[in-house]
Amino acid sequence: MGKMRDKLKQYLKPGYYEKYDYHWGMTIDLDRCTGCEACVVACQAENNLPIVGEKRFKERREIKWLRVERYWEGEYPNIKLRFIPMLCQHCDQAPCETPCPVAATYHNQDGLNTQIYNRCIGTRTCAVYCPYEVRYFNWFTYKWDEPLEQQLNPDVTVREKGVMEKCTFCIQRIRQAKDHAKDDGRRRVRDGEVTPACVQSCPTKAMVFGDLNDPNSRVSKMYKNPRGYKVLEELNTLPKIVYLKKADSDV
Amino acid sequence: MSISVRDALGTFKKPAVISIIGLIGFIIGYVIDVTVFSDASPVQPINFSHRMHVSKNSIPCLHCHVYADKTPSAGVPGVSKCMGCHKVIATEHPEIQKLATYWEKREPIPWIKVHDVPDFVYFTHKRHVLAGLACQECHGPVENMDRVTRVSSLKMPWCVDCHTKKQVENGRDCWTCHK
Amino acid sequence: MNKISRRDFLKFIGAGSIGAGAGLLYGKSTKKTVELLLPQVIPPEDYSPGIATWYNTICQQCGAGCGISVRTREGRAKKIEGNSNHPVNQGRLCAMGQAGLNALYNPDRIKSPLKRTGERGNNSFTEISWDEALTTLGSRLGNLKIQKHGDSVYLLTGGVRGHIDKLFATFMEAMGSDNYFHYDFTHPFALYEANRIIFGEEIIPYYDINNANYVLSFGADYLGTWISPVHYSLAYGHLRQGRGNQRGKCVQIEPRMSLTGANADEWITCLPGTEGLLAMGLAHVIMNDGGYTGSDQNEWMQAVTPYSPSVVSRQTGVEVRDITRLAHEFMKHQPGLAIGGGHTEGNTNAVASLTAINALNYLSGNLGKPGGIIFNPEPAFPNMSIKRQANYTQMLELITAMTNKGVDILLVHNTNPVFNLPPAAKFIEALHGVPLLVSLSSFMDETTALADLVLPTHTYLEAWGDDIPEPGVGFPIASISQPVVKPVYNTQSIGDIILALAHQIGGELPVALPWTQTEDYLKDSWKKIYQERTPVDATAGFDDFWKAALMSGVWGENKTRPLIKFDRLSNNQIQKIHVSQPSFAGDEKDYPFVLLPYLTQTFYDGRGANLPWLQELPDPMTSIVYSSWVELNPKTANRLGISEGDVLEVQSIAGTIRAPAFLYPAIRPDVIAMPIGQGHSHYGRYAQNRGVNPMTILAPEVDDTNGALAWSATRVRITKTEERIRIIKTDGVTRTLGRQILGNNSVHT
Amino acid sequence: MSDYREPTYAEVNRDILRTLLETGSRYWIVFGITATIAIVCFYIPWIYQWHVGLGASGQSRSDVWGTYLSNFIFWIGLSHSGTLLSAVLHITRSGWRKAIYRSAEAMTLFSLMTAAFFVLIHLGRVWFVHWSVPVPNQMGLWPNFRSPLLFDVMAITTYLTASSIFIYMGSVPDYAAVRDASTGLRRRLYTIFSFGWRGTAREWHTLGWAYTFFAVFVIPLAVSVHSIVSWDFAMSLVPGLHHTIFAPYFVCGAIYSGTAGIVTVMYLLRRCLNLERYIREIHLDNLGKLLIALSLIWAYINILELFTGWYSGSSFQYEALTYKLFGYYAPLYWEMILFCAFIPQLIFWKKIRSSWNIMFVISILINIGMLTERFLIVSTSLPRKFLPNAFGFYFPSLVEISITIGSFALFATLFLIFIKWTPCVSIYEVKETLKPLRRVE
Repeated sequence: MGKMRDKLKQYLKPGYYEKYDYHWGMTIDLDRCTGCEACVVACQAENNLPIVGEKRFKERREIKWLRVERYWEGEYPNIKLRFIPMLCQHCDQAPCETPCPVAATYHNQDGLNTQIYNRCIGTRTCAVYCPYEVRYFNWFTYKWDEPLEQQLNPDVTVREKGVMEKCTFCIQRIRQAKDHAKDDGRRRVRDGEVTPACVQSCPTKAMVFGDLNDPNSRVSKMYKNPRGYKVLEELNTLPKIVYLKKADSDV
Repeated sequence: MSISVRDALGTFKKPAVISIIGLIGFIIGYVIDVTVFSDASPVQPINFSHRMHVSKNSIPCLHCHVYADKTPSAGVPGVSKCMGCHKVIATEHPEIQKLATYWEKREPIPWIKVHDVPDFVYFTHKRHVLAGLACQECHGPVENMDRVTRVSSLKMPWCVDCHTKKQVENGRDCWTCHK
Repeated sequence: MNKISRRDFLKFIGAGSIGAGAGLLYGKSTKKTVELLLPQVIPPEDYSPGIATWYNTICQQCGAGCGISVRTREGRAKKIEGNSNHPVNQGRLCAMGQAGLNALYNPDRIKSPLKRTGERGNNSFTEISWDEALTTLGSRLGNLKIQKHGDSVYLLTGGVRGHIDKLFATFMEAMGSDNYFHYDFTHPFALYEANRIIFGEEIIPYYDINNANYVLSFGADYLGTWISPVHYSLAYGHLRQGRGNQRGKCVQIEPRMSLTGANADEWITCLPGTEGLLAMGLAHVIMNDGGYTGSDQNEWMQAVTPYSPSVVSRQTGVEVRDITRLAHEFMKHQPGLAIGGGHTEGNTNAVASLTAINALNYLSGNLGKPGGIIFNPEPAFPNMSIKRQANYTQMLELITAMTNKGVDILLVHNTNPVFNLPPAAKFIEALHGVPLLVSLSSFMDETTALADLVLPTHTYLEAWGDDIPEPGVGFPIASISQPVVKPVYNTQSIGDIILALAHQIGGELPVALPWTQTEDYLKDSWKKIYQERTPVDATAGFDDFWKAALMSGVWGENKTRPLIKFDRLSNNQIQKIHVSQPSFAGDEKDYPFVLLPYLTQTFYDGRGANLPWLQELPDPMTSIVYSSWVELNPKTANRLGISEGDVLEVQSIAGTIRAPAFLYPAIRPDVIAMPIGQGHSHYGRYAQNRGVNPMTILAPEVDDTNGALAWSATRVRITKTEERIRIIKTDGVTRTLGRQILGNNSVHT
Repeated sequence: MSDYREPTYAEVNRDILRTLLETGSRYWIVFGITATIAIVCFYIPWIYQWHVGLGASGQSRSDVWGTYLSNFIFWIGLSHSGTLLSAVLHITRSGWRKAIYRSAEAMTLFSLMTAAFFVLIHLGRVWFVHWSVPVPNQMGLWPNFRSPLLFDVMAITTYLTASSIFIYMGSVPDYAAVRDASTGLRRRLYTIFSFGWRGTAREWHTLGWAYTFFAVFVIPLAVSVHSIVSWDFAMSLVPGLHHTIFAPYFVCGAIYSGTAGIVTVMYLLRRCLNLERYIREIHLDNLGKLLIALSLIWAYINILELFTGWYSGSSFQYEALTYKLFGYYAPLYWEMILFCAFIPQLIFWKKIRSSWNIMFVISILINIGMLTERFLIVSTSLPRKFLPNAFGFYFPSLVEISITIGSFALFATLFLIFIKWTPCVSIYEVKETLKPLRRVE
């Protein structure tokens, strides 16, 4: 019985909170974000997102791991348009992880919500369960018109039809940084050494990425910003992306 | 007429035997294919002998596969590297003359890949070499091979087995090897 | 069944062998296909398999001149990122810049030199060799040169800058022709002219949004398309959250909300073309409330007298209350900036408007200080490109010359006048008078499709070049563009083509251009910078200097901004400041709406339309992809019984186009807007036959002062047609429905 | 036709075995049609979809589940009729079940098979479906035991196995009867099927005991299967699906549609196979009463769903309901309410309850309503979840519609094969209901 109880405890409090090295997180400052969508292209370039074509857009089958949502507020002439970049929140209590029958999506030791493409059998349950709707399904096997395939990132798989895919926080870059750290004989990756493609490209520096286990990392400090909030926090999915809400002008 | 089940089953004896023989044939056929017609040891464009180079002439692996401890890929030596020695050594040998032809035409040698992992696998030689793994642990006794033969399955269970045995840090996390 | 009969035995054998055969086949089918390991014949030094190499170069997707780092693996470009050494974009990059890979690896690039075979415009070409192409062109040019008809050679390029521009100029000079122009639709002619009027020089100063407390923008979409969006975005981010508790305020005044308008704290609409009047109204308030106490107070008082808030309010449609408030806020929150662009630049009174807006900066004393307007020091090498920019009126002169058979050879490089000039200019018709049209382009755009000879050029990622960003960043810098990959197709760099032509033609040309490779030419040119601009005690030789410049991608002397003070304006200048009402083509009764064509940050002026990533990038304001649309206010739409997707006929005095309606909540009810960029008839599979080009219905209105095209000065009427299509967009519902998505302070409606 | 006399034992054998042994051209025509539709409308579109990818369906980014899943639930629901009804009525010793339970159980089996097909059709990479089966391997890879979908796989396979055994076991004496009435190859086959059944007292005793055991075993299984299926939805956070009521709702709906399905099948069997003497008014009457009860429960749960949605005050839940009631698919919703809640109330009238034709129509309407219900679950909730910007819309594609139609043909084909394989009315149990041996005058 004691053993069972230990197992249960272990299950209720998974290790990635303190046991392992990293707990990757991100903040997005909506006061800086202009909705220019540079991040969207950066993501597409880095992660081999397919060029799906007009027809697929019409069918709403586009694949954009990171999309910018827009919301109008008010009516003309007192009208505002607000942008919010929406990407996988890497929830610590991810609703998408429980229902996958083959465990193709799970939390890894870095606190990332990961998707193993070649384990996926395409039940699409994760996409149904995801409240942020950031999981994208490969309805077809997409082709790149020659020679566009030459720009494909060799560090990222090209997904085939029937597979779910989503933001990985550019895990290939994390891997690269860890590799460099090991080469230098360091145990840990330095703050700022890993930047996902979207964060790297952001023209207003609205996004900050880093390790939440490190109290001195930039992202940990941004996490404490009083403007911070999490989208759909009431669902208790514990998303790891903190948005900093748009500030009021003090003029 | 009898209502004996055994009698009734007797009617279907022959079809059953035929199916079983067919099944056995299938298995034999498959086994023959993977053993006799195995792709583990393809015939290369040049009859290069690792035994000759490594065992007889004591050239270390990293001398030719220069990238193995630096990059994910071990790297095949460029034709220039081969010619570095073979401008003077064994130039009369027919295989070396093949090499010389490639060099004169400035063409790469179309070596056939023996060890290949699928595109969705991230494998880095660097980390394995730097972790102190001998080349032979995965590639087998290449130094004794005239023609390189794959000795490991390079399938996932084989990888996971070793990672488990050696207690590799995060060695069983999917994203350690998949991309 | 104790005995096996012969028949049965055969059956068993048969079953066994069929099974074995199937097993063999199955085994075969599970095997991987043979993969080859192809070694390098001679491995290059900077190459290691599986490791990325980064090359710093310059982005040339628009004129901002950002520095980029291109990640290459095994000799292929994989990703473009901003070069963090480069002061313009500091490591960041916009969507268009990142999509440069699509240009490099575009499947519809011109793959080898082409010669026209059929009628012009039939799109029938045959491939020819480079030798043939260069000989053909070289001999034609040479003949003209011998006949002393060199001045009948015209060269039209896009906004080429740096030493490639100089190369063109030297070439044309040696040819004996001074007909070397740039045509870039997005070039801010009016801004340069207005700045010349106020500052006395045709420049764009450094707008220090970084340190400003108040940014009053009259239509300038500085976060999207205006001049240097990445740099201004960086500054915007800093202005918002980079300075502790001090958060700058942004106000945007424009008839249609742009991306900048969406991000501004306040978005105010005025009647199209009246931004300058509004600026004068603000100036009036500032003067009357004693906000300006300079020595030329009286002259200013005089200049602003006719623009009392009540008058301006009537002219612009902005309430008096707002005018006074804006003026007070602007004066109170210094340093502040008043900038103008976008549609303000597309009206008949554009130069006057922008002058008036500039005057606000003058009145608030923001010239030459941080957070205001900082003047750029002398650049490392002179930028002659601005002088060569041909505006609409100058283009008309060129077209007249073409019609009158004054042009024997027209060389076109990186510009697409067929697409970017209104049909009223009759460019295509004028081409009949040109015996030889040569296109030096990477893509089969509309102009190239009409060419007689096509010499495909490298994209900027394959070619050598250099650049001085314009506008500067407040201190002198220059950057080098280097090839990051081997040429994908049988193309040549524009520099090499020009140099080859020079040698082909002979005469004094090889003397003026003795180089055979652009790289050598560039190196020699940069030696000058090295000699003149680097400190004398520099121990490193030129080669090290060159290498260092290539490595970092940018060369700069120092990183502090010298503050150049600005003298007062002359009374004469002040008196000239006067903004008149804009005029529009078309009668208001027949054509009730003003058409605002606008640049998008995805296609810019249409040059990005062939890049699939940009076609697939949802428009930031509407989320529409792959098409054109007409934006109109929901109220207007309601009145006319139009709903989203209804195909509208947009008619001006110059023509008619059809595009689906999109209800855009942030646009004045009396204007409609259309994005520029789609509607290509050529330009590759991604751009072709998609949407419409609003340029085709623009009336040839020009600016009163400088004769540039007034591209926002056309009135139109819209008629609903029977047709209806579904607009392709990614947005579902664009209201929060009371959900707490944007944080708790979001306004619920 | 009009002979409603109570049959004799010999007549029972004759009448029922006739349906098995004599095959007219009408059967072949019907079989040919259904089989053709099944191939053309079901398998060919599926192969096409397999080839191009799931994009062949109408599902999209905002609505990743579509008719494949709703049809799956529908067919699983239909399967609840049989086994459950047969088992419950068996252990409650309701004698009237005996003429209908065999076909009801067959319905269970074949709708389960059809449902299983829909699971496969639904998958993006069906060629890897075996990964959802817990097989130990060296990679240390197991299926995810927390997944309701894995529960599904297990529940359905268990249920399929149990109900196959259940139906087979009950048929053994009848197989013996077929064996005794036939010759040649068929006789040999049925000798094997009937396991050499001889009809000794010990055999009857064992059969009776085992049958009751399985009946008890199958009831909780059936309840759990549809509860588990409902968790596929209820365990998500999606407003409109995240209900605790979902499990009983699904079970009740399942039995409801299953019972209606039995009425339909019964009607057809009676008409086409001339079984008027065996399938009688009492069956119709009892099933009618059952339908009323179920429709009331079903309606109650629906009201409850509306009430909790309204009472929750949660914006998400409330809006999901509003969309369901008044959105694009509102006509379908009201159609469902009409067919499943109001029309069945007509059965209260004895006259309607005893009219074969009217009951046939009502039973079909109920199943149309239930098909709609399942469709609405996916098509109104999933496209409108939490972020309005990601709201979408779902409409099935031609492939999906075709496969839906084809699935009915597939079911019919399987059923037609079954008729020729197993006596569709239990011979020995019907005999039990007759008066003890009497002489034919």
